[in-house]
Amino acid sequence: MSEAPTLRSILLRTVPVWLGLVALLAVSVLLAYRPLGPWNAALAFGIAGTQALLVAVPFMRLDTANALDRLTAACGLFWLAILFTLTLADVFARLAEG
Amino acid sequence: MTATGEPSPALREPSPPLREPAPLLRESAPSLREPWHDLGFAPADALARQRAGASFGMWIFIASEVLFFGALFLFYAALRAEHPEAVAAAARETNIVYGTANTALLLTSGLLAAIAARAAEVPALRRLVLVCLLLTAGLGLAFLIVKGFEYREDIRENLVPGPGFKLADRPTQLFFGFYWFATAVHGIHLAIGIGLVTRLAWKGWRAPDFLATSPQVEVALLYWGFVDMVWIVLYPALYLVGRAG
Amino acid sequence: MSPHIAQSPTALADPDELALGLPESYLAAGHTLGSWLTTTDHKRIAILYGLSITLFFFLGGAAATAVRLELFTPEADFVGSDTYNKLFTLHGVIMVWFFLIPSIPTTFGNFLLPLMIGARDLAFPKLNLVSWYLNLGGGLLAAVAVLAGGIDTGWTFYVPYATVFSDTAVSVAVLGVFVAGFSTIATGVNFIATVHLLRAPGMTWFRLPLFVWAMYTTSLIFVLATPVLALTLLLVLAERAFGLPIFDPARGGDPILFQHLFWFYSHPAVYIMILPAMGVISEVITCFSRRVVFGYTFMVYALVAIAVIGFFTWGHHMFTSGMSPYAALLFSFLSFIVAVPSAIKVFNWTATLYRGQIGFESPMLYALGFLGLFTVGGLTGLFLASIPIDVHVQDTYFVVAHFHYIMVGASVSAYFAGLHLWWPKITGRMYPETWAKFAAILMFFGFNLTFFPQFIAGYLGMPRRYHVYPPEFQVWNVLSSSGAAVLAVAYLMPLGYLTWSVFFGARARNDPWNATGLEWRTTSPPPRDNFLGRVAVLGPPYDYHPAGSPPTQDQPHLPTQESQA
Amino acid sequence: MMQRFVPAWLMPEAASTQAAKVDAIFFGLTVISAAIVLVVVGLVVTFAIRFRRGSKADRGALPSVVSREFEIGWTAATLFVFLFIFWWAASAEIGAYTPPKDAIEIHVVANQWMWKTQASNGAREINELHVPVGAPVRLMLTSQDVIHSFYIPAFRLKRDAVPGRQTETWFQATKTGTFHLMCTEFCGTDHSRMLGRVIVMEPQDYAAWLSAQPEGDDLAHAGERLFTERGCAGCHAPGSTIHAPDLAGLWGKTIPLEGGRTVTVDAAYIRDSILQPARDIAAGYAPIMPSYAGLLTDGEVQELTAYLRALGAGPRTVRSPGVPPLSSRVPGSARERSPAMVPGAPVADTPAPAGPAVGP
Ligand code: HEA
Ligand code: HEA
Ligand code: HEC
Ligand code: CUA
Ligand SMILES: [Cu+2]
Repeated sequence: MSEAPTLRSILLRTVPVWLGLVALLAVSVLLAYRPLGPWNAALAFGIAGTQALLVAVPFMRLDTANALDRLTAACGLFWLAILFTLTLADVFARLAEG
Repeated sequence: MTATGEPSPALREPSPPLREPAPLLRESAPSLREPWHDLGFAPADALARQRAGASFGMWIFIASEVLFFGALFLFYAALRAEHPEAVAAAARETNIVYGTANTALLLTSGLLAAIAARAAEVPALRRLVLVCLLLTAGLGLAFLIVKGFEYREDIRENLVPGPGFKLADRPTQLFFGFYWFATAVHGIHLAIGIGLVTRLAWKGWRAPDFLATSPQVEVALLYWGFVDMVWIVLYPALYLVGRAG
Repeated sequence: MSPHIAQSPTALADPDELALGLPESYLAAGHTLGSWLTTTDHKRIAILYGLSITLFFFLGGAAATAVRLELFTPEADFVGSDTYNKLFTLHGVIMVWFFLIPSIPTTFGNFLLPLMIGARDLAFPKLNLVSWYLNLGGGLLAAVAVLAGGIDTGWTFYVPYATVFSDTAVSVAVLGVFVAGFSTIATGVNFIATVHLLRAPGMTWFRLPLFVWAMYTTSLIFVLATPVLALTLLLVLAERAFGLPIFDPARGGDPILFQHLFWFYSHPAVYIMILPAMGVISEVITCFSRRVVFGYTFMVYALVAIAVIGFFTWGHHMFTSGMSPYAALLFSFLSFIVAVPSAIKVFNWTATLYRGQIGFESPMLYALGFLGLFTVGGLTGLFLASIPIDVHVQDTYFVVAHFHYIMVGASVSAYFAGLHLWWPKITGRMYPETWAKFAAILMFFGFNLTFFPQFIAGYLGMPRRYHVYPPEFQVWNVLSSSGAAVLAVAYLMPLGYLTWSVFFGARARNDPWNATGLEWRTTSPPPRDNFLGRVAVLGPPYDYHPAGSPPTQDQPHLPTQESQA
Repeated sequence: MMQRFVPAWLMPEAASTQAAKVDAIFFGLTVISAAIVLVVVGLVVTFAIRFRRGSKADRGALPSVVSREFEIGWTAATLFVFLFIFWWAASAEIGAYTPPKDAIEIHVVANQWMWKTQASNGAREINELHVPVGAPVRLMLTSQDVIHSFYIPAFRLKRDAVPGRQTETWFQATKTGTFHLMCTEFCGTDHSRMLGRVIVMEPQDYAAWLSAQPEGDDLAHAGERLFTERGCAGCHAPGSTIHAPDLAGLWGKTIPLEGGRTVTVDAAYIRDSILQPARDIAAGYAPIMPSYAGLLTDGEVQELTAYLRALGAGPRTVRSPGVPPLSSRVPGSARERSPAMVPGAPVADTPAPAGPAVGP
């Protein structure tokens, strides 16, 4: 939003991100075939989280967005955390009881 | 304000120069819409505020959608916690080739959408924007087509829950319940996105300064980004489970 | 006018002081049906909502009447089991999603939010209209579900009953609620953006009227809770209509998970139903005791706290469901915490009365009733939050009484308080005050007669959703049913005299209650553009008396005097 | 304590150890709440009258410090009261979670719209439950169709019966007598008629009642029917062409498994054999038995188990089904005995089959 961007500046800020995204995709496919026990899931979703972050921050321009938009995005995640934490607390506790 | 909340003259703001009840500015800036035209700003500022309003509105909606899909992923998390083996066995049946290709398609469309959103601010780059928009929508369409092939294969392989389902273990059907539901809901979102982006391209083609002034560009492309993110998380959930061993 | 107006904390001409030549009112801007159905004016949309909500209220009320009629005796003597089950489901679904949740936000919220912050309209006027159509569409789908044979799942749609066993029109009804849910999300987005971006110059966050704060916090819940319900209902639909295995335990699904998802929405939803009511009550109490609200900042924090902490307590609906005992204790604890800000609000309202100039016009009668009924309803909520007691009274009439005390005793009273307070502003007409007072008092007594006996029946062990019941509970049900008859009369009265007043009522002044607040600084009814000139705000809200001095002797103009004037 | 203050017709009968605790908390909360309501309503009414419009009361301005102090004061006070109530209620609850070790175990299976109970000593009942006074009783609940909830008001006891899961609770009756048993989770058409009674007896009466019970008959009969209906007989019947073990006399035996292990045939083993046949293969047989997971409800597995048990335990012939429809020996006809509290309620001994419905 500051200086009028040029084609070059735009490509410089987006294409590397895309390369990163595709590389992460490749990594996650490769890792999926490696028997790592519980780490498989953790890595797969860890990579997915990173990728989502890469889309949200540079692509959807959260980095240059105003504070309000960023706060809104954070709120979404915070409430999601409430939903997951409290529900899974019960689900896992029930599983542990058998 | 004092503790009692009562107004005290000392704390009142020095009254600003009283503006005359001016005639409404509705005509002055044509692309200003209803409530934004009369905030007492210069037209350029008002326009910026209207734009900010549109993307703020979209971000609120995205936060809402985060919980929508979040609930879906919660269902998945519980499913996986309760039936880990069945989920692994079932997920092995999904077609990772189609899935990975589709992920790559969407990631690329995300790149084009991001380029379009940035370039839209520069009137000189209008052609680039149009091309990027069309490609974005095209890649989205390609995703749906690939998905169609994948669905056809799934149906052939009896991966639709119900009698005659391919796998014996009952909870494997739950995984495929999730698979069909999640991909369908994501597909609907994507189809809406394709519609929005195509519409932008159409409007931008018809009206030369539409892309540079309308807040709709930013809004539609934010939505596109979000639909992208949903798939990014769905991908490991559907395709990468149970591949090892 | 009075010196009080001269101190008004706005830099806006008081229309009473303006010469003639006022712009036409929003009501006069177009008389065709088309001009209403395509309007993007927040005030007109509010009226549209008002009409649909009234319709749904009486539809839900008719179902409640049938329920109470049937429960007069322990036997089944009026309808069969299946019909009874459909009746209370219809009652709950309509009352919750098509009446109470949209009630205050979409009528008064739509009408007043822009006025109160000095804006010309909501941030996204077209979205606002879309939202009304979605609401109506959802309502029609629900109506179709009723015509297609009704729904018998209860408003909670518990699985696997709702997905696998019920053979009624669940899918259509669920779709209706889903669509209506999107309507409230749209409203929420609109309100939040409006409050953030369209406040008039000088209208800082801590100068917002409490009603605006209530709308803002309600919208947070709209936006963050409703999507979870939407998804859950889609899952139900997928399982029921498309046969996908989702929650069905016979196929390994987890019905308790459904309850988590449902209550993640539906507990915050009960705060959707009470926060707007609290906003209305705050406005009414300050206005009719002529005092600045006690502890304004604490009132704001309390609203925010209820909205946020309200998201942490949903599990208290599942204490007996076989949820893990540790989770149950956690949810019980959090339920107590969320009650603290409610207490703050009750005490602050009470303190606002202290040293006021209290008048007893009908909005104030409703507000005083609200205080008592909300306290009783809320305190019984604490009984329910205590696990051992809940194990006994869960799904008995004790719970039914608890939520009617809050939803009917408190929220519906607040709706009527707001209706009477802002009626002159909305329609430009005064209503007959004597009738209104009588209806308010009748409602209070009818209400207590209907629902207090249910606490006792519930503790004695009468389960809810029971078509026939052991005869020892009959005495309480007879009391309750008679109360419902009184209540029906009391609710029908405003329908009559308010309709009458639209045509025959005296013309209302611009500020008949001599209240503060921007909405009174314009004509009654307001012009299309809301204000005559541009708004600037110079001081905090509720400027009923200069600091350090007692409340002015300035009293609301009695409507009865007005009609002579 | 409560009896002294509250008239009997306002209190539900209290007949379990938990009931007394719940009533105490309820009474305490009522007193606290009444006090709060009195304070709030009292203040509102006093202020409303004293400061009514035009009254002569003093209306000097409030000192500006008051507000904050008040706010903090009553926030803290409320929080304190709430924490106290939570602690009180929670401590009563925590104590009630784990049943004593020596509790009588009773399985409860709910379906639309009846309760089936079976004690570990074999006594089976429909819509009724006999228990001795003063002994802890542990309930294990499940459901065959939708969620139901097992509610005995006099015991202040309620627990949902959830299909596909087992939930637990326990009680200890303190009074003999007959008490309501009701379903409190909405479960369809006859939800309000899904009633029964709990009969608390002196221990010696209970023992007498128990010894008069036939053992597990009904269950075995149902299991016998299922055995042919579900095709078990196709493989396991003595004349079958398929090579599968004869199950008669199997119960309680120790049999060899493929891979050299041995196992004693009990309920758990039979359950596993039916639901996960691939796990333990009987020596000398091919693993061709299909899994019945998801095809048989928990109740049906129980019935099959009972049948196999009957095949093994007693004489090889099982009495033909249908002779004593109810295992209960309470005097009177079925109509008098069953959910007799509700006038006109049908006796839900043979409920209409409630199959999965295909809805619009
Ligand atoms: C507007 C609606 C609304 C509101 C605001 C509330 C508010 C509360 N509710 Fe209620 N509730 C419902 C609507 C509502 N509820 C509905 C519809 C159901 C049933 C759903 C169904 O099953 O169909 C239900 C059911 C329900 C249950 C589950 C019952 C069951 O099914 O077993 C519980 C359990 O904890 C509960 C608790 C509470 C609590 C703790 C509050 C608190 O927020 C209350 C806080 C308020 C106060 C406490 C009063 C004011 C305070 C004071 C005056 C302070 C002084 C007090 C002290 C110092 C002690 N509610
Ligand atoms: C906003 C919410 C709201 C409102 C306002 C009400 C209002 C009322 N409710 Fe409702 N109620 C619920 C929400 C609400 N209820 C919910 C969520 C449930 C749970 C449902 C479930 O279990 O799933 C419930 C359940 C419920 C039950 C329990 C049913 C059962 O469990 O078996 C009862 C029983 O007495 C009852 C009674 C009443 C009464 C007498 C009113 C009165 O206040 C209504 C007064 C209004 C009128 C009386 C209308 C007057 C108009 C007429 C009479 C015109 C009639 C016209 C024709 C016949 C053409 N309600
Ligand atoms: C397709 C033929 C087939 C059907 C149908 C079948 N079984 Fe079996 N069953 C077998 C075979 C073969 C074995 C032995 C191998 C094994 O243990 O899995 C067996 C083993 C068992 C065992 C363990 C016995 C032992 O000696 O270890 C039990 C118990 C049993 N079946 C019960 C049932 C019941 C109950 C049903 C119906 C609900 C049923 N079976 C249906 C073929 C079948
Ligand atoms: Cu079984 Cu209700
Ligand atoms: Cu709740």
